[in-house]
Amino acid sequence: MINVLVMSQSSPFDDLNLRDALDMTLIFAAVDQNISWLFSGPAVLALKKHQTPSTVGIKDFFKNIKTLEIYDVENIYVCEKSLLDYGLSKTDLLIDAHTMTFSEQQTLIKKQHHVVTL
Amino acid sequence: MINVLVMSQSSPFDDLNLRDALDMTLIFAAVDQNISWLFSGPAVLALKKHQTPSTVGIKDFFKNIKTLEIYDVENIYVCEKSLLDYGLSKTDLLIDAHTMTFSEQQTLIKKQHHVVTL
Amino acid sequence: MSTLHIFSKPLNYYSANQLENLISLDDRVLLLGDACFASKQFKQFSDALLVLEEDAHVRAIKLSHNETPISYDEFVALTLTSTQLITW
Amino acid sequence: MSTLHIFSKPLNYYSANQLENLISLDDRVLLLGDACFASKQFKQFSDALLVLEEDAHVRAIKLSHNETPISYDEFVALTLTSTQLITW
Amino acid sequence: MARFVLSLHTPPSDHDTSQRIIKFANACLSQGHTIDAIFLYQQGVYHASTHFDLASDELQIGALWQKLSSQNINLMLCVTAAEKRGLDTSNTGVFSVAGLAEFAMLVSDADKWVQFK
Amino acid sequence: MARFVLSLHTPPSDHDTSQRIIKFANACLSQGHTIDAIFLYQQGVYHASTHFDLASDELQIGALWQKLSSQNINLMLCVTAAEKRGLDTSNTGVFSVAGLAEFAMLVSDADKWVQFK
Repeated sequence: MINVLVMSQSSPFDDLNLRDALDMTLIFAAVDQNISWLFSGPAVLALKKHQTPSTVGIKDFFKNIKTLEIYDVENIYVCEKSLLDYGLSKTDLLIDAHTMTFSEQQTLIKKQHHVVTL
Repeated sequence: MINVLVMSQSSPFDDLNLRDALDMTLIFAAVDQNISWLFSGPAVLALKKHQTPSTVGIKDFFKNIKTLEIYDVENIYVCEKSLLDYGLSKTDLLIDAHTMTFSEQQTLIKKQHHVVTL
Repeated sequence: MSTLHIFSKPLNYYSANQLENLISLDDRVLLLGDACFASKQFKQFSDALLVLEEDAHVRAIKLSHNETPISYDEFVALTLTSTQLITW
Repeated sequence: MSTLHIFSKPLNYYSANQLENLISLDDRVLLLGDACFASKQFKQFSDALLVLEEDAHVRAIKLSHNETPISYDEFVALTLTSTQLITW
Repeated sequence: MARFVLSLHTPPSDHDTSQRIIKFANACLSQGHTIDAIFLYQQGVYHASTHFDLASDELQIGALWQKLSSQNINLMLCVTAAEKRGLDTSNTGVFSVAGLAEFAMLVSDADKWVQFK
Repeated sequence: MARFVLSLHTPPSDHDTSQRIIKFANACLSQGHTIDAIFLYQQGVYHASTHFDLASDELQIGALWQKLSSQNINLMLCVTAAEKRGLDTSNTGVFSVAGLAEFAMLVSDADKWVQFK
């Protein structure tokens, strides 16, 4: 079992970046690797509650993010500073993600076999 | 005759952005409009002399930038501050471009019918 | 005679552009898409930001008092009452 | 046990990433492509920058004394002697 | 009534920009303005592909372009941008292949050129 | 000797990244390493188009991929990424259509995964 970290830094509707990261996270869980997903910068906005993209015809991928726990993806991390930058608190988030300081993020990176930015 | 401004802010080999801007500039000159091209940020590096992309198989579009004068494109402007940021002086540039302060750039923008960022 | 500056992403996407030096005091700033998340970041350019209402709504964003919601019809009208448009 | 951080554009392209807080002191920084133009901007992350020599050469960039030119063979070797790779 | 030209610079995987240019175009038309062209440029040229395979909960961008084209809007794509990007220019659906010169002339006659990216 | 997986995230109009991944791959091979896959993901899938029309002074990326494939490298593209982006997945040249699971398994067995973007 290897450790793989997906890092997201894009804003939620920047191309399909967040959805590509979601797919990558789910697939590594499916092939039984120890996957983690770290949200930082504007990517933290992808965890914001109550968004309704389907009202403008865009797929509601927030629904899929909510199901991560069902698929045993437990290592979801959010940059503490980025939440602050966008005025979000943990209760504004879709899922129960772990907040991380920068030094915790550095430690997380150092544990990985592979790190992918999407 | 209308005034059209092409604004470039990409680094030289960021996709085909600089080449798209070059094409757009040339075509507005060809249809007899008053075209201007403003380089700022890392785009100023596209005017740096002695680059040789063809040695790695990439088209040498610097050659084409040099021919702008032949096609009567005279309004080539460079952000003074950006040159400074990248340690370039006017003698490092391929062509005889006019440097502009920010307030001159604002004045340039206000004269345009259309402004396009590429 | 005002220029309309249009953004669709948070401010960090535009950091190369030295925007603070290119946006005049009497210009207008319109936020679309993911830029709506980041209205605070754009306040430095204009006291009265314009925000595409539908895009803000989809993102569960409540507008504050100095942010003006704009419909698509108003967006079209805005382009016509601006002397220049710049989509950054 | 050092992470290799790989960049191919000037620093402003990565402004969202809070890089200064994610790059450790003992990490290595490799500049490719248009990042080679901007080595000064990356000095804050590492005293000894690695620069892909061919990409710098194409761009008419002369390396300064604390920038190490790297061949493609050395680039491959670097990925193997780094514990993690991050292409930003 | 004003004359508009719109250009689209983002690929079809940018669903957000795609739905926005369509809505802007419809708002123009409903106010009685003219759209002289919608022009696909840069990565925007991939919108003219005829090979999308999308789930039903995805933005149905092909159907949206179809609907716009039935309102007699000139949907164009830049041929040189397309050829460099591997788009099949012999099969571009509701979009017609055009040169940059044609586009520049339309812009020169238009009141407003709005970029979407 | 090490086992590599490379992924390409930029479109074929990014000539600079394109030539770089090819050179990196060749350097891997010449040192005796194995490349288990080069995987096209995100905008990278457009590299598998068979409709490029390039002038002779442009990067001949198709020929470069062809040459790599003759060295027995597994050139793959992500099918879901491709379908969403309008790539014709029935005609992908030297690239074979694959799922993300296949890729993830290759990564899991590889020593190094290098992203190119």
